[in-house]
Amino acid sequence: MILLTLAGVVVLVAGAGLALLLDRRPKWASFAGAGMAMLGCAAVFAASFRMLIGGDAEAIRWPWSMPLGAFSVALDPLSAFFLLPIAALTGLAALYGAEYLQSWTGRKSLGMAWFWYNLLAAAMILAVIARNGLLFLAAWEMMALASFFLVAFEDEQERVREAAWTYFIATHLGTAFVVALFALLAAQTGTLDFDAFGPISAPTSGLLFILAVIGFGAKAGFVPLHVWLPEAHPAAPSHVSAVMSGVMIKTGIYALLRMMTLLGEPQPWWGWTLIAIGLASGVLGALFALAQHDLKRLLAYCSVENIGIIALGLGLGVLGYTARSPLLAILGFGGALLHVLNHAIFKGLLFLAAGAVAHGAGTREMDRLGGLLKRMPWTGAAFAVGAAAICGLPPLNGFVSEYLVFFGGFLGGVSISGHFATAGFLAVAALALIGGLALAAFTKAFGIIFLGEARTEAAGRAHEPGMAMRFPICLLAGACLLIGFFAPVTVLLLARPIAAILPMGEHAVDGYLLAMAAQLRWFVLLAAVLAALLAALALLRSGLLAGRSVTERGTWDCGYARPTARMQYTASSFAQPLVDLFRAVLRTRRSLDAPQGTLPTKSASLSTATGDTFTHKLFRPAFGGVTRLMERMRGVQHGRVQLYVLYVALTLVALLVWRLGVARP
Amino acid sequence: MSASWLFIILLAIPTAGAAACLAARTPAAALWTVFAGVVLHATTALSAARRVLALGPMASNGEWFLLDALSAWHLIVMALVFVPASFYAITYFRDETASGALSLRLARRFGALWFGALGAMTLVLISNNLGILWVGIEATTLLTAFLICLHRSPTSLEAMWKYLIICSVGVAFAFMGTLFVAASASRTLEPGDALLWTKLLDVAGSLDRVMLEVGFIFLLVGYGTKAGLAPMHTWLPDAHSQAPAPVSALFSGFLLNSALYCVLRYLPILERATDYSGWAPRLLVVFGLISILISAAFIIFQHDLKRLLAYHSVEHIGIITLGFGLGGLGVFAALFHTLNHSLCKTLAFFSAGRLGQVYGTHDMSRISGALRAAPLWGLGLFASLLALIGVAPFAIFMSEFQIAKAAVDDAAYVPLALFLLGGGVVFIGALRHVVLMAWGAPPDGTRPERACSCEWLLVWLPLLALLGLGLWMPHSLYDALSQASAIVGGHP
Amino acid sequence: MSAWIDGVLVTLILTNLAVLGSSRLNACIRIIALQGVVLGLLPILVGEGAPTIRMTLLTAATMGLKGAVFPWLLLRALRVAGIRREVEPFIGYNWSVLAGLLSLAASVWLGGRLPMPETARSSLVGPVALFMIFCGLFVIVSRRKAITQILGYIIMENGAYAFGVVLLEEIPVLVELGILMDAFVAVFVMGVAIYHIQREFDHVDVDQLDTLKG
Amino acid sequence: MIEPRHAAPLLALALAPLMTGIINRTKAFFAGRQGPPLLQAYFDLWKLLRKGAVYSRATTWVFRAGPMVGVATGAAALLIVPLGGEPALLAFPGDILLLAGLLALARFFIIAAALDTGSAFEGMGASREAQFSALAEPALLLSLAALARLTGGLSLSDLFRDITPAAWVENGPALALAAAALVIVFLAENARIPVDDPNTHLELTMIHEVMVLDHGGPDFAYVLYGAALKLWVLGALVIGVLVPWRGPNPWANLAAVVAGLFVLSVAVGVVESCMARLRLLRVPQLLTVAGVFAALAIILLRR
Repeated sequence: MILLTLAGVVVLVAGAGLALLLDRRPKWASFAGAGMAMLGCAAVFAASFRMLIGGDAEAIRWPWSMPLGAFSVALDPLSAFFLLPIAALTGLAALYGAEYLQSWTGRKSLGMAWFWYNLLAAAMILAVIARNGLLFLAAWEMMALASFFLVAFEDEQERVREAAWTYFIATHLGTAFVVALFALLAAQTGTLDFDAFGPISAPTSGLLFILAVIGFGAKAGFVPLHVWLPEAHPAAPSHVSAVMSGVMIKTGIYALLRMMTLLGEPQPWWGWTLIAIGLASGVLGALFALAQHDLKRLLAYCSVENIGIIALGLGLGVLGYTARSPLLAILGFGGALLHVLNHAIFKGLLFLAAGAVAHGAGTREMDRLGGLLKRMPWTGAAFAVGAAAICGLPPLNGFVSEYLVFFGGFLGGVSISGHFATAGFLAVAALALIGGLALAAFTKAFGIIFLGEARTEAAGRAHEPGMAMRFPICLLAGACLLIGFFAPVTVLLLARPIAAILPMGEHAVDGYLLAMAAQLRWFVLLAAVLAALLAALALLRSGLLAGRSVTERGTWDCGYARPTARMQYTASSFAQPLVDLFRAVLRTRRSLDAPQGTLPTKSASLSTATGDTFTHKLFRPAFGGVTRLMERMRGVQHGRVQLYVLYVALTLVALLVWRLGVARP
Repeated sequence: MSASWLFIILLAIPTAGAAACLAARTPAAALWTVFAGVVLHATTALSAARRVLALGPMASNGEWFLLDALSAWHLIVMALVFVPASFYAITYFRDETASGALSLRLARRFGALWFGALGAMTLVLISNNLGILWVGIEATTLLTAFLICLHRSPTSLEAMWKYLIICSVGVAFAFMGTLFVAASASRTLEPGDALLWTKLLDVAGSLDRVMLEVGFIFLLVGYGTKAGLAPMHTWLPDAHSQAPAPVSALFSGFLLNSALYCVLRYLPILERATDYSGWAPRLLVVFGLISILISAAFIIFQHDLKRLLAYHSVEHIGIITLGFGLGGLGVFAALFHTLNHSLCKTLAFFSAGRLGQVYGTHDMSRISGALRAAPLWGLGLFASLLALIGVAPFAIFMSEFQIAKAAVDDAAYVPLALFLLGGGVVFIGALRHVVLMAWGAPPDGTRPERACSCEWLLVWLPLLALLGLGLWMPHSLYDALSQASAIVGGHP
Repeated sequence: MSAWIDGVLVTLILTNLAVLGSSRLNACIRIIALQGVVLGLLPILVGEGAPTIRMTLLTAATMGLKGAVFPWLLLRALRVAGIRREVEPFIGYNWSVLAGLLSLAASVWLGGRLPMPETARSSLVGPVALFMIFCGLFVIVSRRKAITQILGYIIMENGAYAFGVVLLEEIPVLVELGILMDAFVAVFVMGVAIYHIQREFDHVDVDQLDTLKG
Repeated sequence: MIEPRHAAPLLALALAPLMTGIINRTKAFFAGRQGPPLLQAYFDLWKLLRKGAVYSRATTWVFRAGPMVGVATGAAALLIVPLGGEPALLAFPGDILLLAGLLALARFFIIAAALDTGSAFEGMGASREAQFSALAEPALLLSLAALARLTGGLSLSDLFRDITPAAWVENGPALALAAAALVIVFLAENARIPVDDPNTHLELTMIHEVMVLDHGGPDFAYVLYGAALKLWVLGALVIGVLVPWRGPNPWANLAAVVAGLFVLSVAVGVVESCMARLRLLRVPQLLTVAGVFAALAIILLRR
């Protein structure tokens, strides 16, 4: 299986090269790039799926002529579980991208775009299967570099350049921590091979854990390291946003999990750290998502929220492990893992749909859209499914994974004592609040964009994209339903990855998961009941209405004579009550141009914008402080040669005095 | 070929070349002579280096000259800088020779001085006598000073004067340091041998420690001035920004390294004399970190492209020094980094020079859309700057990682943190500059660039080399680096 | 002989103080020429017994270069470039002399902590060499004109040279000549540079060469 | 044999609209009016089911789906909510979360249906509904979590089985706090005073009623019936805590709960008669108070 995975990587790299070579012929470049991407991803998907349902873990180790380096890769259930969404979503997004990028033919180098896309895919896969620190770092940085160039696809826009810059800085600073992490690990164990990392004693392992949380958290989008997400994801082409938001940030989660398996005995405070991060990321992510007007920004913040849910799951898992409660550990880790998969599916779906909207209607500004469901029925319906799934509504897939974490919290709160219970209740409260806020955010996104009437002419002329774009969207929507309805089967897939994380036998994990599957069977039953009820009600309704007058009119609107589309509730007005309630955190800026006089002649306007509080209140001031300090330092280079010589002289004298005067042996 | 003859040939080629340049009839002929001479010299140097790496060090009669793995490694780097830079000079000056801005007199002067620099640096690398070593470094200062103001302008004269004064003062310190080291051996060595590196190394254990350490302070400050270590680096941005691009590339690519090489020669003596107490390496760590941090501050606020690159040189010399100071894997990594940095920085200066010609300025606020205005050189600048700030999979990332690893091995956590901090600040600052320069739309009225096919090689060869070295280290390279770092480490 | 060497070293100190206190460039150049001649005596004084050919050669070269060629070059540069004769210091003459005395004290303190080898002909040489280096640096830092910076450089060079000659019995003559040659070329190159600067800017006030910064 | 847990859902389907009738009669009594008959809700439903429909041109299938999802989720919730100590028809660990999920699902579609009309009024109602339910959800789950902590039950049926008079004696304050939180959630989720005023349709201050302005005919019947089911379901939770009657005869227990629900309806009517609706800006505070009550209950139970 590992060979098949590597073959996939080779195909991807070859696709990258081919796309670059064919750059002069955009059609061929697209064809080769997207085709090879799909082919490579299909191979990886097959390999990882085979692995998950019962293949043996395989490893390859080839020498790599680089000090400390070895080309050591392995496919174990944990890697396979992360490869599954990576391969699936990247392949589907490639198909989508083939059509999506067509409109740039001639204006942009499509060969370049596909080159980086395939490299990104290859790097993600390599990062997940790497078992050597240096190889991992190389893949990790390659991933950052490739996505950096993909984000900057439309580099003629200043906003995009800013976003690419911010993104690359964030990810590279994260890498600095990862470098420190691996350097420390290597110093502890004398090698960079993952297999050789022994258990590490307590204070050091804590330091390593912190480094891993910061380094990988920057990629995953933990608050407050998430600031690049809402910039970079909207800037990238939609299929790239889907891949970045759906799976690339998950490599951060993967790496964190992998490190945790290598660091030895976890401490309770690790779990608390993750829970705190999960709380902050989940709630703030949802709140910021709610306040956005740009659909892709909303989705980007929502990724922060979902990463928060994953972190909550991981935290509960760690606490469960330290509390010697296997069920809690399995629920936590299992929920987090399943949410990784689910989030990849629905976030991929939503970003692709957002791309279709931007493609069809020419804008992502929610307040300039509306009524798209009538013009884009497929995309709209799929978006509705994705929105419901991401809010964690039954019977869709989002509910299943959130349920596992939720139930873990409940279980921890009810049946374990001490601070574990507090963590459980915190998780329950947080998940409930996150769910409510996400619901508000996504009813807003779906309602304002797809329902009601078109707010602009462009939105009125929107159209469905072609098959290549529609197919992946619909397939992902299907996956949301499928996983939801087959939840009892899906959770069993988690057994092997969880067994790779927890020091428990596969059978023991299987036993617990079978119990969970039994619970989930009730949900399926209820979902079936729900479906049957809906069908019955629909039949009843159509039976009642048959033969009676069913007419269509304008919206009643409480008797207003001439309602216009612009009188509809807007995205900002929909979110206003919650945004106002949380204004202390959100710091939404309003600019009001109020009407003047009794009979206003000039048109008035009100606009709101919610930037990122962490960008504005934490990173800008911090960087600003450093900047000012450095600016002061610049005075050193003032142009006077005498003083330059003085520096040299003073350095010498200082050293001489130190050596002869102070440090005399 | 006996060793003595080899050394004579290595020194004779530049001398003859300089004479030939002075006799050239046209500017183009002078430039081509330079290229031919440099290629000849490089071939000789590389074959010599190969022999040394395979068979062990060679010394001349009387041991005034010595070629061991460390100098062989630097010879290789030197060849890899000089050959492309000489070729680049031809393309760079093409317009100027056509328009007559580069007169025959100037071209001859350029050629002769270029050869002079080559000869002086060769002298530095092959001398076993620390006095000759010093003479070589002083000679590079004096010979390259007029390369800076090849085109005379107020600013280039200013830069040249600063370079001359500051480096002369520095090199005078180095002279003093050399004398101290020789004096430390007055009890153990014959007076005539007191300046021979091999002899000093042999008896290092019995040298006078205080004299030696004071000498090292003088040497470090002195050669460090020439190498561009902060706070003695002040001449560097001025000189780099005012010199013509090939000269800047040469300065950044090897002049600094040749000065640092001199410090390296003393490192094993110091280590042996002080029982490997790490006294001298610690000083290197301090200077390396100061260089990294100070350059970071200047990179963030830079507005001149070539000054930006100059500060990058300060940063990277700092990183290399840090690596040497950390010892162990750090030495290996630092030597590797020397090669990577030289490859990368010459490319960066090549691109900056040609972009300067395209845009008519080095002011970064007026350079935008380089990838559109001059695809080849825009790519060169973009890629080389990305590599310089440590983006994987370029080789610089690997050597920097190894240095970080060396820091942890050494339990030098504060230096590691400062190194990563400085690297982070540089990354932020430089990335901003390069993003603004490379992307976007070029300003109106930009002259489109004509890149000839041979220029492709100038950009792609170093890039592919950096990429290749980042992913795969050939065994011969590993071997060479190991041999060279064993010499610096000083363990018998 | 040691007393003679000490005498020479004291002369060196005095000449330095004189440079610090003098207000005319010509005077400074002449004092430094004197310093060069005195320096030239050192190799002969250091050598034991009859002067060898090597000693004579070095003495002649040193005296010739430092006592005659350098001053001639500098005075010519002064004349050709039409440089004004005032030294124009940032720090006044009296203060300069005071600073010189302070640095003398510092050099004695630092030099006293250096373990001089037995071969050294005079224990004074360490402090004097350091003092000359500090003095040279002080002249470079505290004076406005480019030409005074050359003077400062020569003083530093002289200090190092004195140190070498007194401390080390025997450096291969080729190396010493190379070193002398370098010093000569350095002064020559700087002289040429001053000439160009004067032509380009109409002054040699390095204080005003501050376009390049940041 | 028919057990109470089989009969309970059917009972709920039949009796749910009666609660509205009781509330309205109570309010009429307090206002000194005769008021509509107790069965008025049934009459309304019957009338609406026989009517045709008028749809806005702006609407899509979402608009039509909203009311159906409302009824379907309500009916499905009846299957898992126990009446008093008697277990529900379906009882399994984690059904608490499913109940919250079902409520959220209904909310999603009702909000979407409201937005589908493109009317500013319905948009406003939807916006408020989203806000208040986001705040009510943590309160609901936390209070249920408090009860779970108290009883150790992981399913609703286990949980309510163990809320007995003995439990009240032992943990009275905690139970009272949880019950108070549940009551607030009950009032908020069912659009009753002091959160919302179900009597007016056209005021700018409305939430629920304004969301269904454009529904008519069978769709509106569904809306009303769905609301009634929700009232029943959430009421059953409140009564489950407040009426800890766990006698030996299951039918008697069931009767006690149904009676309790009717008393609850009376109480709601009383509250609506004596209180004014809160200012909208106060509502979040009320819901936060509910959350705080639930959290306090948990803290009391932690010990």
